[in-house]
Amino acid sequence: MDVRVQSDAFDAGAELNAFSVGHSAAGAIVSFSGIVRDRDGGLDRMEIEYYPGMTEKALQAIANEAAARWSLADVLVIHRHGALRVGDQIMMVATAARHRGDAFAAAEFLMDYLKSRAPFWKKEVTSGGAEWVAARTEDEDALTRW
Amino acid sequence: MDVRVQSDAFDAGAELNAFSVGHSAAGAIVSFSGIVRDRDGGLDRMEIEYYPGMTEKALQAIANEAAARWSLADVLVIHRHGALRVGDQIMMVATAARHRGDAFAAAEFLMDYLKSRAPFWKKEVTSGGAEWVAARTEDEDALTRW
Amino acid sequence: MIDVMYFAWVRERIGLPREQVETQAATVAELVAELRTREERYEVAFADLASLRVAVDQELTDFEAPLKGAREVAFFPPMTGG
Amino acid sequence: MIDVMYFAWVRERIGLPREQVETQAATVAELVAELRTREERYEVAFADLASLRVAVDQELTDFEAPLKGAREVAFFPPMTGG
Repeated sequence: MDVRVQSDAFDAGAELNAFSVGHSAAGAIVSFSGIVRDRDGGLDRMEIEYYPGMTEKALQAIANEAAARWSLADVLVIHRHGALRVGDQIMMVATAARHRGDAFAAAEFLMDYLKSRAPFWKKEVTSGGAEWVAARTEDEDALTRW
Repeated sequence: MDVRVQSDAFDAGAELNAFSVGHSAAGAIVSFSGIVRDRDGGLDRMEIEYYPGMTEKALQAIANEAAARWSLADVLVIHRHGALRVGDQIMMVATAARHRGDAFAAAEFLMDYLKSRAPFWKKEVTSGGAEWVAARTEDEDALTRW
Repeated sequence: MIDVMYFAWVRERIGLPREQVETQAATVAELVAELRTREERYEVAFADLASLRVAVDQELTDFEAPLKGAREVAFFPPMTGG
Repeated sequence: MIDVMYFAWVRERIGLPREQVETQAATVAELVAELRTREERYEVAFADLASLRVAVDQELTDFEAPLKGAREVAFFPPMTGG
């Protein structure tokens, strides 16, 4: 189980390959990666604030909970903080399991909890100014299914 | 939309990165990759048979159906045939969407249909002999949710 | 004249991947009935239709499908891709 | 003495990321009430508690949480990770 909070860029493909190696007993690998989305061409950068100490603990707790709920061979969580540009990787999660259903469910669970329970705050900076991204009701509602 | 049936090995990480590039309008990328699973250490190789012509058409139809059902920016399907060893990549799917729910649902849909509706047949060769993998009732049942 | 194809263990039991068959069968089921009378290996391969799937002209269908105009019929076990 | 931390727009409204606060508050809600009486920027930041989240010693909790023994309290808007 590998949980990382970092300002450095990472290579999602290289991470996926490194994660997959050694999981020949698992067979099913699911990954999610989030990329900074262009806001109709107006986004200059995204700034991600976090809570050093609490953020790492929260991600680890979410990963532990996923491992307790599903039969997983491994879990990977990487989330960046700091300033990001359009097209940059923000974060990724990956799950390895014997059965694809477990790998998919655990990855969705990780994403749902990470969205609304991990201490990260996004600010979008455009030529018109800066604005904190508001939490979406759908993201909070998504937690009720677990 | 990219659908490939090939005997050559592929690099899942490199495919994921190539797929992700240019999807800054999408933001959410989900991938599934399947790896040849060891059968308690006894698997010598897996042989995958397919139906040239029909297999490509079936995969394309499944990808089209996913694109019709969910709001997707792109779909990737790669499936190998021929002889594979433990740890080899068998196949992968990837989906790009604006919202992660669409990307996850479409990837699961692709996998469910690919498992039971794409003309591939797996044979496991061990020191004790060769055996065709039986279709699993759970895989057929999984289709009813869509 | 129709191309008949066999995959996976159907191919192994019958002993060849494809053959051309001269038939007047109106449906897949009628074609299967004809093939079963040929030799024991066909009888064995088609013993349990519930464990077989069929495609006509590369489209998955069922044993009641008509063969009028069909060029290619394929028999195989349930798929196990992914 | 307790470390009080602010994140995102709470930090921006109050104008600092953390401060040490001398308090006898028994709960988070009591601490908030004390802070609101300090200056207008606190009043503004804490105007709508429904739009705020709170962590005590790096665990997400609610405004009724007791502060006995707590070393660190953090206020922030709903998280927007992922």
